Amino acid sequence: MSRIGVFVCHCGENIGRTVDGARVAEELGTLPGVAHSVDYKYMCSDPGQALIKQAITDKRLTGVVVAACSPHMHEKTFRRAAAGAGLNPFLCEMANIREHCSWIHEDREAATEKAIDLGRLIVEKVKRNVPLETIRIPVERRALVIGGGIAGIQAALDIADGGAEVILVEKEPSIGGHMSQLSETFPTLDCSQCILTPRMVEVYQHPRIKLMAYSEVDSVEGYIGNFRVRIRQKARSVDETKCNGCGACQKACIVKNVPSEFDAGLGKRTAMYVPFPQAVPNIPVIDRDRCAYFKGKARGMKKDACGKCKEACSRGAVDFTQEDRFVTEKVGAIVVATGFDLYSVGKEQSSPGVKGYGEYGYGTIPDVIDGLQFERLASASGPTAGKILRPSDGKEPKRIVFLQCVGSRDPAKGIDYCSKVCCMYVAKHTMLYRHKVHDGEATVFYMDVRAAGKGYEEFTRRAVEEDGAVYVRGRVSRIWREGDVVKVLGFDTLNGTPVAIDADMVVLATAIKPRKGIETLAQTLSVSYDRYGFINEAHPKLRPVETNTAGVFVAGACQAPRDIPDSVAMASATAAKILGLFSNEMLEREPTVARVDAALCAGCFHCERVCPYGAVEHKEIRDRKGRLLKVVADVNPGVCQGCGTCQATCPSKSVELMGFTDEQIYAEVNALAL
Amino acid sequence: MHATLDKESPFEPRLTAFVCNWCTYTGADLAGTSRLQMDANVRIVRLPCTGRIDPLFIIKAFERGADGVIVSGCHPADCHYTTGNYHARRRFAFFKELVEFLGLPEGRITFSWVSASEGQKWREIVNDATARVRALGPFASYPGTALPAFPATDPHPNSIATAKGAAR
Amino acid sequence: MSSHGTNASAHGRASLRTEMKERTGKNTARCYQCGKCSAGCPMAGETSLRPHDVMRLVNHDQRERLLTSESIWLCLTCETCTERCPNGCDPARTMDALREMAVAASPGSAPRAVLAFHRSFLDQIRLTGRSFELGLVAEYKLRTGALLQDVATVPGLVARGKLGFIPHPIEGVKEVRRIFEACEEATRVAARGKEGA
Amino acid sequence: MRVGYYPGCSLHGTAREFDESLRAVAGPLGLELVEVDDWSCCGATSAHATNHLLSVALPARNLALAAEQGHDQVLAPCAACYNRLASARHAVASDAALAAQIPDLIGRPFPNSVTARNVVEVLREQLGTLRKKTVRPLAGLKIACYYGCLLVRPSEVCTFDDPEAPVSMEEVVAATGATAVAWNRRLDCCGGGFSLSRTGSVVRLSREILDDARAAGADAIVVACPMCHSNLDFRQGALVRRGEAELPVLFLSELVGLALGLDARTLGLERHFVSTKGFVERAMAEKPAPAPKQPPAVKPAAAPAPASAQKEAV
Repeated sequence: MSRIGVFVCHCGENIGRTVDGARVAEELGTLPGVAHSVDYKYMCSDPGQALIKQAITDKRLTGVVVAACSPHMHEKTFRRAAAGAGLNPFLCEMANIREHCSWIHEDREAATEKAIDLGRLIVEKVKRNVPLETIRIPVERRALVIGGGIAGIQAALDIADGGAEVILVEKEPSIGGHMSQLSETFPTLDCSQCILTPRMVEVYQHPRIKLMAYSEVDSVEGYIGNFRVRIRQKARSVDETKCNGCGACQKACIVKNVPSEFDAGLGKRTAMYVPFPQAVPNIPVIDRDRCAYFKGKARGMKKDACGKCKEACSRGAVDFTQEDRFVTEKVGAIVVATGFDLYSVGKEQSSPGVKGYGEYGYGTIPDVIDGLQFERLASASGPTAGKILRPSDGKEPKRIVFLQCVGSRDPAKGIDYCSKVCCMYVAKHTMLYRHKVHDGEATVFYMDVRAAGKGYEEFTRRAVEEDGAVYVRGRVSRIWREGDVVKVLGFDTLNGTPVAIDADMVVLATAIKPRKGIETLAQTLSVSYDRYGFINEAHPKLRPVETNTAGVFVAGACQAPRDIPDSVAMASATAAKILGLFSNEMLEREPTVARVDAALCAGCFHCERVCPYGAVEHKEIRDRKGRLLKVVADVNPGVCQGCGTCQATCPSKSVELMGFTDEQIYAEVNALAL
Repeated sequence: MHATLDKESPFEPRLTAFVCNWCTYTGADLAGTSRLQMDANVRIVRLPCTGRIDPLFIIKAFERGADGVIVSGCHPADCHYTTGNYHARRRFAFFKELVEFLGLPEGRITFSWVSASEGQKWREIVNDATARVRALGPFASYPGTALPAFPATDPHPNSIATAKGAAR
Repeated sequence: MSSHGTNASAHGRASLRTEMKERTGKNTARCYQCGKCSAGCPMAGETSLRPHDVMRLVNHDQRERLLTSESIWLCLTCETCTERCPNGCDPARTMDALREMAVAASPGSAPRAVLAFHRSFLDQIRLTGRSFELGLVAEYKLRTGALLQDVATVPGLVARGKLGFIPHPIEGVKEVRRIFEACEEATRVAARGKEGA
Repeated sequence: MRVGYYPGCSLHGTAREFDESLRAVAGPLGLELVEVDDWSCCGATSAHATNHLLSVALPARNLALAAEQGHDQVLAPCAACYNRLASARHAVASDAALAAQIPDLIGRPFPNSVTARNVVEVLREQLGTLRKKTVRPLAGLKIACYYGCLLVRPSEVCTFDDPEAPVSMEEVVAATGATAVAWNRRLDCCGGGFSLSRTGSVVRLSREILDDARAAGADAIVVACPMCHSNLDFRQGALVRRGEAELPVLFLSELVGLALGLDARTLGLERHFVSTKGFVERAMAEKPAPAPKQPPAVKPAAAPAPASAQKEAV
């Protein structure tokens, strides 16, 4: 016979105002199997918890029901209290009579009735609870960081400096990400490469960081503390162990007209290339889609179309026969830091539901460029060596119009959100422009200036007050080309006049989007993402760098538009989380996992098909002579996350979710009737 | 606004809600935290995921005196367990046919998706479902009822209701 | 339960924003005053209220100012504003509705020339089922008194066979008249319903 | 192909040549135009500007007639009529209450089964035939394709082409052998319905359009809307500055007719206010019919295109 203790909390006035706690305790006390039932002003207080512990000992309770707030609030508190008195913590449960009752009803009678019902449901459930043991799993103290931009670099360095090993996977030939493309950074105007390059080198030289550039995550199995990650190392066509980065192959390459990704299409590179001089690792790669040798082979040519790079290499590092390789690594935690792509105003879009700007000529006017292209023009390492020259004719533009919120905050184009960094970098662009072209006019079309960071507001004001940028509040309706001027038709909403500007160049602050293909990676990692593809954090306020999959963390602009300080802060936060995780030898998990009754299991494996985690394994049942009797399902408790889908699917009812068994739920449903 | 006890109609329906722990339960918590007043007719049964819901739970709830049932979980593609609610959805598609076969009017069962941030939506679902079932009247007196008993699926003959001898 | 708690004007009538939503199905509150509509408006240089001003005044419940404004009558209904609105606010349709409301509230509110044109045009349809350009020009000129405007070109039109002198009423002209009556009546009933609300 | 035909009031009056030329090219292009019997006015801008119900009901009557007469699509050459018919269809399809109201208002059942088509999309569908039947390729002639407002906006109603970067009219022009120039004001409003009531605005807007077409080196503007035509052609005499050449304004069907070898009179080209004579002569002269590949006998008289001719790609 059960001996349940019921503890009804008033939560001061929070519950007490609308629910008659004394009556709830009295009514629940009359239920069969309830040995003790009391009410108290604050159950979660020390005296309240002492009350529970005392009763467990004195009344030899076999279960505890606390009728109070949401279990999401205090279940852990009360389970700890129960454990403190020697009761298995999983024999303690809560009835939610605050969030689900007192706070949402005014009628005292109805609310009290409901509180009694809710308490009764849980009493009936707890009668059928069984003691459970916390699951303990070992931790692999190595981390995988996906993405080698500033967020990934920071996360890798912080984790490695904390003593754990890191594998840093970057899909491009070099780490550095978008930050390496920037000229100067706001709000200090310090040179981006000057502060980034040392960090890149540090990654390369760190004894605990294994850098895998030009690689991609192929598949992920396992669970927190125990992931198995398959990584594809794309064929560089260059043997990394032999190459010393001398650059002779690049000089020899005959294909010289490939638009440079690093220069945002404004410069050219060779087919055998290092993306930029400071690349890490400083090892070239052959772009096989552009390489004359590989194009010749693809066309079926018997003779080698080219081989200049191979001839030029004194160390014999060029290897046309190299193929993609796969390596599998065991890690205990994963950081997703894949960064962003820029929205394109063009007609073709990489994500469904997003449209381009027909009214801006779908981006076909050569002197209409985006913010990243302007960064390359302003960068000393860029295609114009830092001179602001427009793409169409190489002339110095005397009037540049900057447009904020292109794509961003434009639901009609399919992007509702604010891209966060544009207000700041447009202000920076106007300053850089005015510093380089003293007689140049910088006009900015904006809707709001959002400069809510340390020193940010001062920075944007400086663009106006000291560098003479003219800010016009309004969106631009149309852009077109007339002769060699770019016509911009806008409206000044603050003085109520149409504004038509003959510009020499237009810079669009286009929206920040998650990386193309992020959805596939998210699915591989079982993490959720929003309708744009940004990775969802586990809680928008309290768990900002965790995801809904334990052991997978998120940093930087793949979670939402982020600037450099934000990305770095997030990255360090993931490192702190991961180092915290790695400080345990074993991980503890709630035992809400499924268990299979091998005797009942018919081996249909419906459960295996519906399990989102691949937690169902096959187990052979043999007789004493070792003859195979049958193959049944078996749940790996380390992998199971406890959703219970297997149980609802099982035709023979042979799998049960601990803590939510059929017996327990039917008991709750049965308790509905008076 | 929504009187808990409607003076004109003495009938107050009883509704059971099967909700997932991560989205709808938390959304209902949010409704509480936001002090959104709503009808007091719903009793929530917390489950880890809508994927855990066996259609027989719903049948059982009706058998045990519920006049209406709400099933609610995470939005599609937003499931805490990645795909649990997807399986639930497929199961419910089948279940709807069963419901029709049994002669339950569709208005007595509400399927919905409520995220952890949709306290307001939870309030609307509770109030709408309650109003609908209130208009339909008590389930026991519903003429179309053709529910068979499910003794075989009841693992707990010693439930409290039986103990009190109040089983229908 | 009052769904208009915050949307009702001081005088108890539904707010302009709410009424606009009923008439056009669009939520004018989505307007964030970016001015893209006004930037592309071909008439922005000639009107005192530009499309974005109109949207703002709708959201601020400035009924009188809008319905007595000449600006709403200077809309060409070219739909450029609506096409480029980032928020799907539909300024063009909003202005359609405002004109309709202005006529209902006070038929004299429209600029004489514009309303005279619309009236003359619709009278032609009512009369013959189709618009008949010479009759239109004549009636319009009588209404506005601008007798000499364009007169120089009329002989040109006749010479090119572009203006027929004889109106050609269609068979279903009575049907068309019934449509006018039915629509006008339905619009009146709807307007009364709103007044009473 | 059998197509319901809704000429609209203008095509019986100021835009007679649009009607004449369209009927003339229909046959060669394999189109059978069947006029909707007893059609009435669509209400145009005036109904639209003053009474929403009326602006739906008047087009609805015509769509209902077309349905009763066995049509599933109606060609409305006038861009305004097309826009009103398509808008009515869209309004009814997206508003159940309105859909329920319409049969009472028009006194007929309204199945909303008839699609409104404009002349550009219908001609574009016949591109193959047009290329085959072109006996007088218009090579060397530079055309500014003018869409105006009503063909492409609002885009939820006018779905046949991109609202900001349409190409259909240019495709039809290319099939005639002429060259469509890139220019900037092809989507701007000409002033439309304010022709009588606010002439000053119309003059300003139409002049901007004419200037831009001229700057792009166009020999003629091609339109598909009687209102645009009237503003650009009928008013052009008042718009040209001293010493400025007049720019012929043709309906798209007239240009197609020239390429098909039809004579100017049949196409109504003599009804224009801006003389089309020079343009027609060049169209006739330049292309000896059987050898379209031969270089033009006469060099185009137009000045070399200024830099602005290479504007945004279309």
